Amino acid sequence: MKQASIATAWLGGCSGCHMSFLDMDEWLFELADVADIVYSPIADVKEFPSDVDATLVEGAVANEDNLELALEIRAKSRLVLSFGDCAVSGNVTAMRNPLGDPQQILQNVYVEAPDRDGLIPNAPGIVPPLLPQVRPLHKVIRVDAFLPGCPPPADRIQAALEALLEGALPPNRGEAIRWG
Amino acid sequence: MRDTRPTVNISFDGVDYEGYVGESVLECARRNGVTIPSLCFLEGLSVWGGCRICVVEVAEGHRLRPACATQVTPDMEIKIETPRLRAYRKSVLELLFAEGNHVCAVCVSNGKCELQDMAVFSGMDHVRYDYQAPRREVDASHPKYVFDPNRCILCTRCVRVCDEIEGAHVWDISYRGEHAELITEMNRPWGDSLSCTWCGKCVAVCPTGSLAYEGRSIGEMEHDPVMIKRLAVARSRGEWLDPEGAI
Amino acid sequence: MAAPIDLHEVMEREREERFRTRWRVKACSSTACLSAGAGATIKAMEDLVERDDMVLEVQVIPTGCMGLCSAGPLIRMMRRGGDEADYRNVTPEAAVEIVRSHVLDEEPVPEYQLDTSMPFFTSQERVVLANGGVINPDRIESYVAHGGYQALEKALTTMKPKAVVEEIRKSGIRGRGGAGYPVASKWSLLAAASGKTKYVVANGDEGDPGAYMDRTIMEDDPHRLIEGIAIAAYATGANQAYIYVRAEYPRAIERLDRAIRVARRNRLLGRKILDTNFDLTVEVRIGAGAFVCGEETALMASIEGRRGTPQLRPPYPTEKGLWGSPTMINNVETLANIAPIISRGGDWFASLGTEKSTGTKVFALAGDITNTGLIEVPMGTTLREIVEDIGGGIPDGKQFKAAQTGGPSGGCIPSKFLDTPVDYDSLRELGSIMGSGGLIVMDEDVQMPDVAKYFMEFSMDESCGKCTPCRVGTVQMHNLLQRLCDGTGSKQDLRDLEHLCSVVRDTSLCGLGQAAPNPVISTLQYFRDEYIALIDQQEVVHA
Amino acid sequence: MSDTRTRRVAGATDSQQGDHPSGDNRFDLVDKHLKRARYEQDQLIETLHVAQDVFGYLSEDILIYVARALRLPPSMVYGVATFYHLFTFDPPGDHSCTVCTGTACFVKGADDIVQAVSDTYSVPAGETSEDGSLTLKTARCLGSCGLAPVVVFDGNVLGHQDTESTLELVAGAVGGGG
Repeated sequence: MKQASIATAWLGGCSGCHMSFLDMDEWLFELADVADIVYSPIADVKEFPSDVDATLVEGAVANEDNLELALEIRAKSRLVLSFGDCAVSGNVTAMRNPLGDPQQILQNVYVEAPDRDGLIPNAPGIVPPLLPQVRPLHKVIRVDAFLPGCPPPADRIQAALEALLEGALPPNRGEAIRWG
Repeated sequence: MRDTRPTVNISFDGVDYEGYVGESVLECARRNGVTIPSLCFLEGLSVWGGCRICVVEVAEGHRLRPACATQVTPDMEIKIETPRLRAYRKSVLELLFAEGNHVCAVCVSNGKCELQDMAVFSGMDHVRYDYQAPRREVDASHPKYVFDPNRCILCTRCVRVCDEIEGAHVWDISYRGEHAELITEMNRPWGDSLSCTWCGKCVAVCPTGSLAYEGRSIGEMEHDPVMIKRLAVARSRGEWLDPEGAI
Repeated sequence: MAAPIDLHEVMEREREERFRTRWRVKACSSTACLSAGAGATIKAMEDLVERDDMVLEVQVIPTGCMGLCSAGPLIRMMRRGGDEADYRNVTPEAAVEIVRSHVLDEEPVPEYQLDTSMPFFTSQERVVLANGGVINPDRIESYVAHGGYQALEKALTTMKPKAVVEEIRKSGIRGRGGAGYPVASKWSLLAAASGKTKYVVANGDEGDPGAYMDRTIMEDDPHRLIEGIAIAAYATGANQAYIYVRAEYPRAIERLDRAIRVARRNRLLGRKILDTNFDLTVEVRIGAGAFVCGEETALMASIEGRRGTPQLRPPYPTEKGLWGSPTMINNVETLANIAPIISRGGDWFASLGTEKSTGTKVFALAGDITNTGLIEVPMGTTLREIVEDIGGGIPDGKQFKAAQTGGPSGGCIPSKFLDTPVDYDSLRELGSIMGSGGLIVMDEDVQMPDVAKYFMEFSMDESCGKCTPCRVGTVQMHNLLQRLCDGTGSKQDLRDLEHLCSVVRDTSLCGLGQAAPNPVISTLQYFRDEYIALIDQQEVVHA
Repeated sequence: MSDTRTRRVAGATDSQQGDHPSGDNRFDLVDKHLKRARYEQDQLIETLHVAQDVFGYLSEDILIYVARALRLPPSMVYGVATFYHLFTFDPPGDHSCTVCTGTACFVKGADDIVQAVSDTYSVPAGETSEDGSLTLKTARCLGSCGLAPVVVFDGNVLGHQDTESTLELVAGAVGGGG
């Protein structure tokens, strides 16, 4: 039987959700027995592969790279999960939204703040431009299931993956969807 | 204390219960251990009826009514857990989350928040609507308390408790519709308020992290809304040390 | 205490005055005609009469609305005991020419003459607006001369309060302001309510954009409203009344204030009205720009000087209203119908209109239609008669697309329902409402999603913010409509919009929120293809 | 609207200084109303109307004055004043242009008029231009639907307006714009 293929991706977030993913500890070995992690920030894969069964996406869509990767993930994954509060709601990443124009924010942070060198980082092709507003993943691509939490605790991630491996959607009732 | 009020027969989701004449559907449900979720309602304060979380279906005509403001009547058939009501409750909650800037992860009330609990109860795993991301300034001018309007859901518990129980009327709502916002006095910093008595009742009753003690960090704020009920029982029945009867 | 007015003597005197001159010129001085320059026109005629020494020949009488606002300024030349000729677009120069021609040469001036045999005039049935173009709103005598205050006299001197309510019940009249609740039921509730203090409130917070019948009544026939209030108060045992008027209507406020003073002086208000034991005080209260104050409980909050947020019902105002006392709120147009019902009988009124919607209804015709203005027709008149006959059809050879009734709480009715009789129940079946009577006609160029967005913006701006679904739901629905209208909306947006329509309709606290989705629901029902055509065919919007 | 303006201007010139304890005799007119209203708390909205007629807008000082006179909590007065759209908290411009955006006017293109004036004089609807020369407002139906679209300029109601005629009107009083 073909192994299930699972990917995890990291957009605009702190990587805390991936830390929590690693907190699944020895269960990760069990996971490796039944599924291949075909793409992940913790695996050194450059290209997002085709025909992924399920992708867990951490982080909000904050810049052009995030957007591009989100679209690619959607095109190449059977199921997409918003993994953690940033993907689900924008969360901390989206706290810049009330402040408006990102250029103005960069100006305030890099130029006007006294302890900076007065330069906005600018490296075309390396530092991706910010989007006008940070958006939750489901406002950019279709999302099949949501796993809130900041981060979602390891046992909830495990429960979600177990469900996915059995061909079901993760539980979305009760404490399984507690935010924060 | 035995209740001698006349009773009526009612049902919640098909199960029969006894209600008292003059009692609201919400009170009756609580007394009988039936859960009707609610947010703006708080025992001991006047009924506001604005959050619309507690709407229930009353058999005749399937009109929705706020449980907090509807009195039980004989043979009333009340539905709480219908697919329609579940969907509506979730939508109303999503609207509240979309309206403010609710970031549980960095909130003083994380893990101890009525709004967050309501999301869990209602099965709200994401918000369909656009986040409005309003720009609202935190008021940290008070020496003892902090007001963060980003987390305010306009339940007006603070307005009511300050006016009705403390008698200071420091708080009110300004503007209207999407621009409605809590204010203290002439929309000046709370710390400048001459009428605030520092009694902390507004902080005690806040269902979210909007009103909190100064200096609390993430997840450290615990509110005490039941204080108002205790106070009401103490004042009306002279029972100061009977938390069991009060709660 | 001065003696009360002798209605019959005043009538006599007025009749003599009417026959004093050979010619009378009635000049519409309603707000619409004034905006079109009626002030200068009237001044020119008065100057002419003065200058050419025609004082014994001609009197110029400013009157209330004559109806055809789009053709203002309007005047009517009336010859003693006979002919009348109506004129439209009367500039000051034209007025001079018309008056001279009639008085000196006994010749009309065909160039400006208005064809009063057109359906706009012949198909109307004027009850509420009967005095429009007839009386001088500033003179109580003028109102009395046309039968004014006789219904009050009849009620106070020959009828028990119960009999008055009974007459209203017989008339079958339903509230003209919104949902069409039977008026007599409200009256009975207040009459039955116990309490020393009871209030009657006239709701003149006409907020539906596109409706201005209440303003016209208040400005052009203030005594008719006062008479209606007095009869209502007598029938229900109230001794204090308020007229709540939008601050946007300064002229109505001024006229009502003056009319109340004059009525009091003539013992038609105040203590021992017309020497009976009935006392009534009437006060004007002014709004300050809040559509939601048309809602009964919000209106009461506003009269009490508070934020105009609706309160939970029950208790209903007739149990616990202003300052906790029983209160009844009737719309201005409703109250303007009361005097004729008492004078001519409930049966007469019930013979007008349809079985379940009796009497007449005033509509403000506006939009893409030839004749715009105020019209009054029997309930049950078809939309087609209103639009094509009375309204004169759509200008510029364009096609009728929809009629919007009920303002932001109503809906859009497409052409296939043009033959629907306009009454409370038929409109409701079509997903619209009668509302206060705004009727906006839209031609083929109007995009219905734009119309829905326009009304949603209105409801969003006017939401009081008390309840979540209205406060936030209207913003979200507006967002979604904005995206759809911009052509960047998705199928999911349309689904979310439809779901929100149900949520906001079913869970909002008051009528404003509950009705806010109506323009969306009705345009989706009849013009869904226009929404579909706007959808970005991708499933999800891209940033 | 026009008499409101004249009254305000007249009041402002001849009674700026005087015997009123506040040093501004315009408060006398507010006091007169308050007395007539017997300081009843339900007269709050009427009192705010009078104060706005007299002063042209409601400053914080005026709101505090009214709150004291009617013995009402300041937050309540502020809450009521901000609830109603007709109350304004900034001094109005020298000229005012109100475009009716009621349904009939909307159907006849009132939005374009608002946009044009707003663009030409860089003043968002509901605000006053930076030089204080023009206040641009929108109104929810002035009840002159037969004349749609309707514009009220400095108190004069003008029917059947379009973008061009309105801009001309404003330019005549305020100047070229831009």
